[in-house]
Amino acid sequence: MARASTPWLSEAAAIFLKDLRSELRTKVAVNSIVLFAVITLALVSYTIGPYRIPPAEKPAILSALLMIILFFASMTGLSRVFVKEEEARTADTLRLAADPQAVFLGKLLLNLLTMAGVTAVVVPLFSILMEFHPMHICSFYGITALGMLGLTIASTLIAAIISKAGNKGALFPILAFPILLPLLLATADALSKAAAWPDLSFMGQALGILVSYSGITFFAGLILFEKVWRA
Amino acid sequence: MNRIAVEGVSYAYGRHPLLQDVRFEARTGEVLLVRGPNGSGKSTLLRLVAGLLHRPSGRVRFLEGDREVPEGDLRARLGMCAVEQNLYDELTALENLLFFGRLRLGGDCAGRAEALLGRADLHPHRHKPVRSLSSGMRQKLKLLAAVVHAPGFLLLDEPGSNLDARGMEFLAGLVEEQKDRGPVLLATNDPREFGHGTREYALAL
Amino acid sequence: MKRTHLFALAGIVVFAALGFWSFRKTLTPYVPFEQAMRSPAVVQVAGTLVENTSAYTETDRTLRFTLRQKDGTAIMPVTYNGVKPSNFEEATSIVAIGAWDGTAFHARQLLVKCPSKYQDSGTERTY
Amino acid sequence: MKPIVFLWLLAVIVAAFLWSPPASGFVGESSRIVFFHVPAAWVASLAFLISGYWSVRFLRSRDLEHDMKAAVAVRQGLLFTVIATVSGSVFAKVMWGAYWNWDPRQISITLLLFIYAAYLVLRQSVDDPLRRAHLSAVYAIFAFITMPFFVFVIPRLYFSLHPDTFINAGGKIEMGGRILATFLASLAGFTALFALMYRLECRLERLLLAKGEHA
Repeated sequence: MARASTPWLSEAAAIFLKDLRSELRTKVAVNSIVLFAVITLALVSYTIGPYRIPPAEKPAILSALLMIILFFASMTGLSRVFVKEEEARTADTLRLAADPQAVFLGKLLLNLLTMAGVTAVVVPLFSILMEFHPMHICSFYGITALGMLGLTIASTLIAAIISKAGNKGALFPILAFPILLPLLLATADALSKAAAWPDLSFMGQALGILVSYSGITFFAGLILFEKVWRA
Repeated sequence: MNRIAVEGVSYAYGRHPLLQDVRFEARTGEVLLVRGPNGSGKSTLLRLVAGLLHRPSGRVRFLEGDREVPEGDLRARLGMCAVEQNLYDELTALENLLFFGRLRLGGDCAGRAEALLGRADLHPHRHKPVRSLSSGMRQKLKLLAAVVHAPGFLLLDEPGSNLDARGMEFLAGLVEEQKDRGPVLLATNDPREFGHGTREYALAL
Repeated sequence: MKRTHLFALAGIVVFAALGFWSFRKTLTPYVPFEQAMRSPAVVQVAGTLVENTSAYTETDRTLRFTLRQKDGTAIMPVTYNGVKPSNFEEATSIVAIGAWDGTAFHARQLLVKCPSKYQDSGTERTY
Repeated sequence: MKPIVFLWLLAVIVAAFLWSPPASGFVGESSRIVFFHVPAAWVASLAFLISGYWSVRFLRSRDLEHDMKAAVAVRQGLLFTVIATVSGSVFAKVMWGAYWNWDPRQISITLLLFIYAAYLVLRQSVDDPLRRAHLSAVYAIFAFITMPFFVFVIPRLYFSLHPDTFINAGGKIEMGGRILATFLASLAGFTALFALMYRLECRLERLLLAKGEHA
């Protein structure tokens, strides 16, 4: 049965489906992220609430709060794709069988799906509880989606790194924070503009920044992941 | 004719040298028994051969005839079963086999997987999650996962652990069949497995 | 493997170009006056003082002046409650953070940048 | 080599405080900070560039010596970053009335502190030297790749009171006479000091590496 290695897109799909099946049976990652986000959101609602913030400040402050909530919530679950493999000692089995790039892509796809689910729950809930009514709804959700895309790509590579180190839980946000900071700032800024700006003139630049962050981190991750996976 | 050529591989944990200048060659039809006391580096040697550990010196070549298997193709040619390499607990026995088969072959291997499950007396349990299988069943399933793609090279680290008499028979059949396909490296200290060996490589502490 | 690397490097270059292209424009946090006057949100504007427009009333401690956008295309009235910055008239640039309230830009914070150069100050040493 | 560098730096200190005049537009003598603050920031950037270089080299060679060189550069870069941060915030207190006012440059330097502090924490969390070297090299490179975003994003979000860098937007050097001479001498002195310290610590680490201790 000697044959060349499989096309890695179909391999990535196999890994994605395998992880999706595990995740659907346990739902650990998505539950922990959603619950963490909802808890922080509840805390924000109790302590600040929708009416303490003067209307003029609302777009900027609420956009920043939303990014902070999503950042910390994602840090509770996105590392699971790799940490679980190391802890269950399945990582070596997978390493021997799969192409590293396909592993990265498959795990990334699962994390993207997880974060899409989390965003779909958390952002509307945030808007309702904090009385946050963005002026340009479509742009607002589009920017959120792009921001989460970049966050997930960069976090997935960091997750691979921390899965091989000790003290994983604390290490994840420590390593991810400086990498994600420019993205989080740019997203929060674009969100606040989508919330209150009179026109959409800012969108071109916001899209450019977010798309190029995602693109660069994706391709860099594709190259660098192999070094981590085999480390 | 497949060959595994280990050429001058050394390894050290920090300052403590574990393996020094290991050299051997194993070819189709051979089962090379790697023996040595606990801590002599049997598992480490197999991990070095498989490329799971970075080799600081020396090299390992996998040859099909005179052609060396490129590193990227190795995962379709090599199978390995070791104590610290687990299957996915929450997936069923069959799902595990299909997953690893698909990764390594790129296609569907349902027929072969079902047949293998039958040979290992695991067919009735194929839809149970691995978590719920006994340790012996799990060991047999790991062996199946290592050969689901009919590899040209096979590495076995303590393959008989947790196996009963019937399980050992199954293992013997597997090794017998595999050695016609390519060389087998078998690391063990279990006398029940010594019979498989056609040659021996002894590691000293 | 080498091919994937080349492919990925090409991807990085393409997206870096995209990023650079979208950053080419404004490298400032400041909002054009025209936009500030249409949005109720807190924004930052920057400009220079239009000469002889600043007036300070001691009673309600309010500073009123007109700000001219850096490119000179727009002016906007600004009000500020608080102590008038000491070097206000010599400022090379004034930054105001606040929001448009319908009639004037109400600044919560004023930042005044004065000229500074690493030139020998010679006789005019200031202490 | 060592005595020359020390004498040179001594001369720079004397020149910075006694020979060079204060610059206009600054409160009191505060402009003299430029002789120490800017070279420290320059050396920090240089050190991080060096660590990036050795990280890439390591991933190609897997030579632990290259990893060691990257780690030493980060540790020393962090030291000079702290010097630049502290001297900068003293200047901020004198000029703007607060030690910390979230100037874009202050924000940028905190990012460097965060990245390289995280880098060192990562190194402490991995026992196996080869694995540690791989993980930290990948992290350093990944951080390096995302840094330009920060450089571009920050000035769009915050306003700056920071004096123009001495080569301003127009591309001409806005520094004159004795100030420029002292400044350049200090830049050279700091760079030489860093080269000395870097080589010394690399020698120490090489000895530890040979003894089989930590890298």
